[in-house]
Amino acid sequence: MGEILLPLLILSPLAASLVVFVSAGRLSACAVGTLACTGVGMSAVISVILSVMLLSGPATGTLQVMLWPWIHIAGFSADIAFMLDRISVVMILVVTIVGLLIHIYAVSYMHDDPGIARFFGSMTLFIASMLVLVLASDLLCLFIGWEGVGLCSYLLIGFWYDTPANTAAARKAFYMTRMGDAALLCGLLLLATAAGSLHIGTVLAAVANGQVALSAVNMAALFILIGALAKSAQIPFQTWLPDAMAGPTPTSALIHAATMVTAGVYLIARLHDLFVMAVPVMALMAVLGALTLLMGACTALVQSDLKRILAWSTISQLGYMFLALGCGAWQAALFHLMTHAFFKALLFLTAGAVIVRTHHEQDIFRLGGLRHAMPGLAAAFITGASALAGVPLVTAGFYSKEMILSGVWAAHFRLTHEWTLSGHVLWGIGLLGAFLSALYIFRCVFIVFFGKSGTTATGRTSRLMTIPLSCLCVLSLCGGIIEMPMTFPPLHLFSALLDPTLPPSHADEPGWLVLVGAIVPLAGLGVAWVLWGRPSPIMREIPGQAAVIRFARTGGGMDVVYDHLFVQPFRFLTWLTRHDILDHAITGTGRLTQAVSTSVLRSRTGFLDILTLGGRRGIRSADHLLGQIHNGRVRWYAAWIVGGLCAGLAMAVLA
Amino acid sequence: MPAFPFNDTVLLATVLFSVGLTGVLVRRNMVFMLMSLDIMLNAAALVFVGAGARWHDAVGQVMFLLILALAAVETAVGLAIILRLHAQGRPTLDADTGNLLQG
Amino acid sequence: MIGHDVFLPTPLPVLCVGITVMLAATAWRRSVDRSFLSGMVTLLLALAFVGHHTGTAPDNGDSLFIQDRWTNYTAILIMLSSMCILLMSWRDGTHDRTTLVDEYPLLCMLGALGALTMVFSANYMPFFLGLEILGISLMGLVTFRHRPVMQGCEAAMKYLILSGVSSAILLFGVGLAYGVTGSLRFMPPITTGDVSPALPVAATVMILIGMFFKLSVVPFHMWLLDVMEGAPVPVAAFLAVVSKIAIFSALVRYFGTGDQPPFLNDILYVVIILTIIGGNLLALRQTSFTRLLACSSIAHVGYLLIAFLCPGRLQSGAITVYLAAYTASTLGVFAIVTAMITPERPDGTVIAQWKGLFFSHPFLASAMSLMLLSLAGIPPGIGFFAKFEIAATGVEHQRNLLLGVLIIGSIIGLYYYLNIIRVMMTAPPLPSASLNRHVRPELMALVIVLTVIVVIGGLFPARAIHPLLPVSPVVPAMQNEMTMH
Amino acid sequence: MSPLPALVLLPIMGGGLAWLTERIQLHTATTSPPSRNASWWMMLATLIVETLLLAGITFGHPTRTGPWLEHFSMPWIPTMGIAVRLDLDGLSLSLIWLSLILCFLCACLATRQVTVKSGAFYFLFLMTLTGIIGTFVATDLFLFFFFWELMLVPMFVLIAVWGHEDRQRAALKFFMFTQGSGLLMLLSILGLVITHDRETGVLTFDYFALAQTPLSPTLSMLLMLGFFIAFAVKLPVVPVHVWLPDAHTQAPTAASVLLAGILLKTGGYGMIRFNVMLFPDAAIHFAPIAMGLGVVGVLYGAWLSCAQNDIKRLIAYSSISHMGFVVLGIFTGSRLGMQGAIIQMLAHGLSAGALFLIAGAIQDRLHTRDMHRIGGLWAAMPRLSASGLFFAVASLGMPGLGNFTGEFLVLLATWPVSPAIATLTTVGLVLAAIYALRMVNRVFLAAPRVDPLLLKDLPARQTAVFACVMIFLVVLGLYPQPFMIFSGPSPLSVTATTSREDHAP
Repeated sequence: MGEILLPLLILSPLAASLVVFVSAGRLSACAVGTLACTGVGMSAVISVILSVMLLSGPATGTLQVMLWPWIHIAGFSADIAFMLDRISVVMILVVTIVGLLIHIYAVSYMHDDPGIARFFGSMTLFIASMLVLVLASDLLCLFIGWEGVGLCSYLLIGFWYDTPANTAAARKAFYMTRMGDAALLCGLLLLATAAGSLHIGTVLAAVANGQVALSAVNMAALFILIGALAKSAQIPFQTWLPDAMAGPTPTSALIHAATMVTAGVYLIARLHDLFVMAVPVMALMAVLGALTLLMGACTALVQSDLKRILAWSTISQLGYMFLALGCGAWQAALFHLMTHAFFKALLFLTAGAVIVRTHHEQDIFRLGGLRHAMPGLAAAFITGASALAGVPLVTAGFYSKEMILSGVWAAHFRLTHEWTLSGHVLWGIGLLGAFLSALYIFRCVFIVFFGKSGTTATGRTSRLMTIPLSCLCVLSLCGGIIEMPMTFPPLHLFSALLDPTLPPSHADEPGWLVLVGAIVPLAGLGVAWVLWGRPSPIMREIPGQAAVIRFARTGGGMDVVYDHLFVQPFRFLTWLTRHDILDHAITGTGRLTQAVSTSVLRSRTGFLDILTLGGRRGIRSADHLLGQIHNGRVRWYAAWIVGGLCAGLAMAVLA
Repeated sequence: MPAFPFNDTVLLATVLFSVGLTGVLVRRNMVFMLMSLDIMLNAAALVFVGAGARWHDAVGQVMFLLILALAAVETAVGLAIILRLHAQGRPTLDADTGNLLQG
Repeated sequence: MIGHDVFLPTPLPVLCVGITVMLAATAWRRSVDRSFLSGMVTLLLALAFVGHHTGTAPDNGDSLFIQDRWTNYTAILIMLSSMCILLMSWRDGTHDRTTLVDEYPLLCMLGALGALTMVFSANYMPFFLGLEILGISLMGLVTFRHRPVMQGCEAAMKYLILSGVSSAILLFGVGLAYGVTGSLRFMPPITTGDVSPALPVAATVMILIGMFFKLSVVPFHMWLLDVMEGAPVPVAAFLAVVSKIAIFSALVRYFGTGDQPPFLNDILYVVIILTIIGGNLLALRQTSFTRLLACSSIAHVGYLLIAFLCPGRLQSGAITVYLAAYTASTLGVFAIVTAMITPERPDGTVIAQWKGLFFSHPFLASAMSLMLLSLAGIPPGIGFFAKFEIAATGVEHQRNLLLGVLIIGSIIGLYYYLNIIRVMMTAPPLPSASLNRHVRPELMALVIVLTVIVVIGGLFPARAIHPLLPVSPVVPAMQNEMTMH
Repeated sequence: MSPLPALVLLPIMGGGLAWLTERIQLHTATTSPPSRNASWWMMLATLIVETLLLAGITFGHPTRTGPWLEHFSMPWIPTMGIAVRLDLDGLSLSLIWLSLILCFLCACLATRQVTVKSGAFYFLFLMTLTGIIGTFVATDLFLFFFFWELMLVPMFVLIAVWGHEDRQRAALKFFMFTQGSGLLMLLSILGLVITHDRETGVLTFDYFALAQTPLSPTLSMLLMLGFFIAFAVKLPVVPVHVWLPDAHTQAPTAASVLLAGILLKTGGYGMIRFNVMLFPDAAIHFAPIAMGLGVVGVLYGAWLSCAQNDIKRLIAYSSISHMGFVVLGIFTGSRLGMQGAIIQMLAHGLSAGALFLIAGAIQDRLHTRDMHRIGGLWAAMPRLSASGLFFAVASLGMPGLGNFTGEFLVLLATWPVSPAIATLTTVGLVLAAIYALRMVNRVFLAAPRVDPLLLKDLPARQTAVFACVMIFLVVLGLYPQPFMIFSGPSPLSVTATTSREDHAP
């Protein structure tokens, strides 16, 4: 049963995608939407059935399906094979359910776009690729999904291709992730060479029993980390994600918030046995995660574009996940991945609905006071914002963030014998990030929904959009209750789910940690209220002229740095070499031959011309003399003959 | 026994040959060039005569006659061509001017 | 001494009789067609008698003539090419019928006679006679150009003077050889006691240079371009094919096919390199078709000399195949050039005028491309196999320098051959309606036959060439002498 | 009776018939314009018969004896030891299949645009095919060289007569480069033959006999270099690639497809069959340089491809980049790399061929190849654009499509040899993304620049043809195993054929 359902899970959205693509232009928008939703819906149903099947089985049970051998050759083998275990269960549930909700939302959101078939084709193809990514039991097979989601992301960011900026953003996203992919590919090559296969179980076993040298493990982990960082838009690859907001909002919600960008997190969690061996890489990961979360939060604080705030917030939240992964808190990372998918999708979709109803106005300072015009959306947004900020007890975000922070607190890196890195510092950063999260998201809430009204809102949010929103609201609020902090009542459903596959990170933690973690978001909320929320806010806009602010607004200036460091030189160099240098060199040799032949030709009619070629005035008299002596053609020829005769005689006699 | 040693004959012939060659190379008048050619041919013929004398062989003289015939034919044909050129309106006997074929 | 029972290969008397008859006929009543016809018939007859001879060859090898497979092969080539050239010039493309030209076939026949004499000669005397018969009849032929008379006369004059110089050099050399050895046997002189050892060497070199001149090897090549350009197109073909085959045949006969003495090797090395590079470079900038073909024929002689320089198992095959390939392809090219000369385009030899030929005369253009590719050594023409054989002989002897030159020359050659094809494929500036599509039938037949030969020879070189392969051009006189002593 | 001679000769004969058909029609019926299709049908019929023949060979071997599927031998020039020796193995067979598929593509999509002297066009087209097939099956070195040169001539004419604006220069360049390097190969062949003759006293051009020639290391290296240069020019490897962009750009669509799709593969085929097989030791010594050249090719081709504005030129440079992988794979010295190179050749033949067809279709409609002037076509021609997108994505190495399989195998084989080279090569993959998406965002997914009314999308039939190619690519990407087994035995062929020598005449 599972053997049939598992391929069907992937096939269902894939088939929907193919049908939608092929029948482009012939089906109505409604039919296209229905088809896509059916495809994703089927896979959602199947994934629920499969989860139930798996969870009702033994704790370490997995579902393995080998479809067909892909590459079997001496020294290497790879298969098209899938595996469902407890990590993938979490992922497929998130992908299909959130995906389904977003698809339903998009039917209404995109109903009058002429390219709707392309949109839904790409979206369902994305779901299929994402499922391949999370289900693959072979790293090479995973790579298909890995690149597939990148391609779909490219297609969807550049969906409105009439504007060159959109396609530029799409290409930027693809190029930057592609760099990561190249690194990932190198990692795969390294592992494949060492282990002879890319089957995850084989690879991990080979790493575990010391078949792979430690340096190779470190190297491989580093390569894979780079791939994951690029996919998840972490430092130093973070710049593509804000630009990627050029795509339709459902795309941003699905791909650039809920699922694709978390692929890196999933990959590292999947390969945690490998990373455990590579301590420096883990430390690097944690530090980069911490830096990213801080930087993302700071940048989000000064943005004025609604979607960009959310994008930077995504980067920041992904930073949390990487921080957790780096500290070995695998379960916490996955837990946060799940809750983040819920509340960030909710935020994006709500923002999308708001934007649609305010005539595509994305600047938060031109919006304002919208809670009167659209109370439902306001409530949904505030729900999402609370979850993001981690308002204690009532939101999912609180529980997952709490789990991460407790994991980080306990972490301890032994880099060398002398150098160690304590998790407490990182914990501090995480806490600061939590404060900033609450600050920036409620800044957004207060500016957009409170205060005096800016733009006029028209229309109504359709039923198709509100249903997914309410579902997501519920999930954002209640999704966290399944896993309580240690000091709370013992409700640990999520850990129980993952314990067999991911090592738990239980540690003794002081009780005040939870308290601090609960107070900090509230403090952030309070400060936001003071600054922007009160009827007469302290500041409407953070003074925009200060260099620091400008710097922060551009995301730490990384875009500019990259532009000057890589893009411009690349453009210049390609412009320089747009004509093939080698071509010129070789054609030039040909020209030279022709020139030589010309001069040879001239030599036949007399040295005179050659000497003229020299163009020296002093030789003129000699020319004249030569011309007087050798002017005749026949005689000149005869002279050659005589010369040849003399040369021949000389050669022969002297020989 | 021969009146002229073969080497001396060859020397003389070489000198004659060189004179003819120089004539061909130096003179511009086509008639003079033909005459120089004849000198060269005769130098060759002289070698044959000397060699015939060395080996007491009549073949040398036969060759001499043949060469003489050749020289006559060449001169005849050459003069005919010069006449034809004249008839076509080329006034000069200069071999260097008015070349149409070159390059 | 020359025996009383004269050994004489039959084609020679047949040709002589034919020429006498033609002369008599000319005296009786002048008719161009009859003259051409009798020329063809004579050549056919001579061809039929090619393996025969009168009298018996003297045992000591002291005969005027010699006949073996090599002579027969080259004689056949010469006679077939002479027939082709007669056919080409049967009717002047310009339809200029003002002057009767029945001397033309007569001179052609005389030229063929001279060439054959050279081929069959085993003695300096017939060799010299053949050389001069060929040369003097060529002077007459060269002046046969009607439209620009001046060029023809100028070419003939140049040829006269220069060939006179070279003849004198050659004769001087022969005289020295005779003086050294006391024999007119057609072979390099061998040093005898009382004269300086430089004399035979000098004699050999002078004879060699006389031959080089006729072969138009660089640096003795200059006359060829001017003379070929000044001559009528069929005569240019005669110069490029018949005269060269004859002299090459004599060269091989004279020096034999064994290893050459070192000084000769050096000279040949230098000359081959100069010839291949020089000939090909000269061809690059030519705008006239006949001049270009002259340059290409210079280069081809260079390739042939490589095979001459590399004795061995592959040598005779290489030489025979190359001669056949060169003859067929060059004649084909000249036949097509002749066919392109029409009353509207009397001077059809300017390459630029060939634009759009591929569209107006697709068959002729295709055949032309095939011939040129064959000359360049590209399948499916016979030239491909020929060049392959030449390279094989070179590799067998590890003449690396020559091989390098061969390759460079071939690449340069490819450029100018392809350039012609390129020009033919360029779309014509005017609609092709103005072009005369009619081509004389006998030329068409000739082109077709030659095309078939080139293709069949290229596809089945073994079938076409194999019966002739064991030709071994050796000097029997030398062998006989050795056995005598 | 072996079907191999028929396989080789059929195209050229069919081509001759097609030409004749056109000539006869020209002379008899000038009134009915649609009748010019008769010669096209003749060509199609030829291709179909050829395909049937090939299918017969492919599937008609219930009992496979040894790695060579077919053998044919007939004396040709016995005195030189030259014979018409034709042998067919999996490698040849798969490449011939590729050729036929691409020929069908051209026949269906590209040749109908040829209006001037179409009969001659078909003849030359099929003559090229004969040369190519002959190259793939000849196991007599002389015969191989014969076919090698033979395929250049018709291609030269195709480019020079039916090409685009600067066609004649491009054609000349193409011919000069390939022919000139071919002469070096000729010398190598002769050197090998003569050495064999000296050692054993047998003058023969038989591939299998020559493979046994004992060679000193220096000589072996020299001879191998001669072969390598010829194949490197054809493939092309970077310093000698300069003919390719011009030729590909200026050639008519069908010839571009043939050039990129198959002609380049003869270079790769030659490297496998002659360089690596005949001179295994020299190849190992030479491998570092060759691999370096391969990497340079990958990077240089991709780099220049990023700078092109001419769409056909862009594809041409991308071909150089892809062929760099082939060199890399062949000279890794492992079976894995060889397999990767073969898969890469097949996949590149399909994807680049299809891209050239699309570029040709665009040029037929817009009369320009400049990407700045084409503008977005998606709105007006969704089918063509979608196909273009697919093949562009395939050529950037999307996993799951054929090109990735080849590239991955090559990289996998390279990694143990030199991780640095492999890492450098992956940079080529990033560059591939840049040029491919640059093209997509200029030509397909961009704001339209031309009046959409002028543009006609691909007809459904042609789209179906493209769809077939896409399916091929997907199959090659996701299930390459049968192809790898299929074309597998060839790399071991030399050792396997020593036993075969006995019953071969």
